[in-house]
Amino acid sequence: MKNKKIKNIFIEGGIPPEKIAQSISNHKSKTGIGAHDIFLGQVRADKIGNKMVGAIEFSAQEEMANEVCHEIREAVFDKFPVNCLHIYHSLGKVVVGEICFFVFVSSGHRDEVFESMPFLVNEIKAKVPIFGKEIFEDETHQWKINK
Amino acid sequence: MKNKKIKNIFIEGGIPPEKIAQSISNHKSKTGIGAHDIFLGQVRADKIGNKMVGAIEFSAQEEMANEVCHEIREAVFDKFPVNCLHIYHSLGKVVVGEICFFVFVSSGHRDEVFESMPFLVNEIKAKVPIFGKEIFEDETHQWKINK
Amino acid sequence: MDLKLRYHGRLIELFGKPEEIISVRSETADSLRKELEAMDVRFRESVFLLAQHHKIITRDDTLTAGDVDVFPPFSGG
Amino acid sequence: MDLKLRYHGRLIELFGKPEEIISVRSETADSLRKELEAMDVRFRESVFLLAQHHKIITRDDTLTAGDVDVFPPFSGG
Repeated sequence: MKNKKIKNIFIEGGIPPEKIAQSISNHKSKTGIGAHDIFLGQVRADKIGNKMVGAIEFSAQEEMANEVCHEIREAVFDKFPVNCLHIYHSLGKVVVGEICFFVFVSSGHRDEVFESMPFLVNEIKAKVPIFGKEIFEDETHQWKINK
Repeated sequence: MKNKKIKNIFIEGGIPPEKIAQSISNHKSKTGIGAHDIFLGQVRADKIGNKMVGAIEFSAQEEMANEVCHEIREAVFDKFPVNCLHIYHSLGKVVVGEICFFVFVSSGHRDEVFESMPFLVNEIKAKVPIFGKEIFEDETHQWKINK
Repeated sequence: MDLKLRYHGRLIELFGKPEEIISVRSETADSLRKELEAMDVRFRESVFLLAQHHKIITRDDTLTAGDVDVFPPFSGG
Repeated sequence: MDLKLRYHGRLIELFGKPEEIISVRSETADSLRKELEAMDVRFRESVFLLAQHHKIITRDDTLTAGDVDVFPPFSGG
């Protein structure tokens, strides 16, 4: 449902799987929901030249990021019949194998979550001012570029 | 990766969110993964006439269901460049608000999980011999029909 | 040949038992379907699928003596 | 008017500081972009976005004195 309050999407460090479990549990009482879709971004050990990514350090224009996510959320509620929608993103250092991005969409039936999820994830990647710095195992770095 | 061993997809009763968290944790060491997509089916309190669904009781031809899921899994690995793929389904009684179906797809990038997940879920719904009995709050029932 | 029909889901309720042994003349899936429909109105009035050895059988698929799963439409997920 | 440029991500590294106050003649987003590019080769050689009051500004969008966020391409997710 629509909500005027602007939520904070940021979590310091990697997103613990227990938080995802807790978030699923929180929907138990929402008995109109029949389908959930959860998208997770995990830090990948990309090999660039002969160096391996060991972590990504995220920074953001936090206030603007939260406002833009609020607008994206409203747009999804207008466009798709979804019941519930949550967005979380890491700030600071997240090591390889940890979760840095968590998007959760719930609806009565599966078609709505399958349609809204890619739209939502692509909007966030394109419009939210978050910046990733890929830190190699030798402590050098390069700035992440989204495909 | 492909696996000749036929896995058991069935879990007695509702699927606990902690199992989902554990399943996410198990992928921490798979450092080629950048994107996970998790689909969950939750038992909905549908109103039929003036009766409300309180639970679904699932039964299955278990051996055949496990074999068909194995074939669907192989087909997805052939069709999409996914790294990992897990399917779980409840057997027995699952009350409203609980999770009865858990599908987990992982890949290097998001496009592959967004493409493979709807295919995978639709294949399972269409081809796996599982039967749901919707139990109303007054203990009468009707047999679930998939849309 | 002798077949053990194994009912599932609402068909267990409809036939009042989980399985029964019947003797049939049919040698293919399609002729078994017709033989069952001729035998009992409940088959004619139901949507059902047949399977042997964990595979759905249709049309000219050859029957073998033994277990036949009789499924109502699937409703997992 | 006076603007406080607030750099983000790789631009902090490129300019060696998180922010700086500059005085500009521009009154729109597009003219500010041109003014910055004329001022410093690092702007000409970088892809950057401008924002004020938490909104991306482009073309004829009016500038107001105060903070301007200068973003490299976003790379969240």
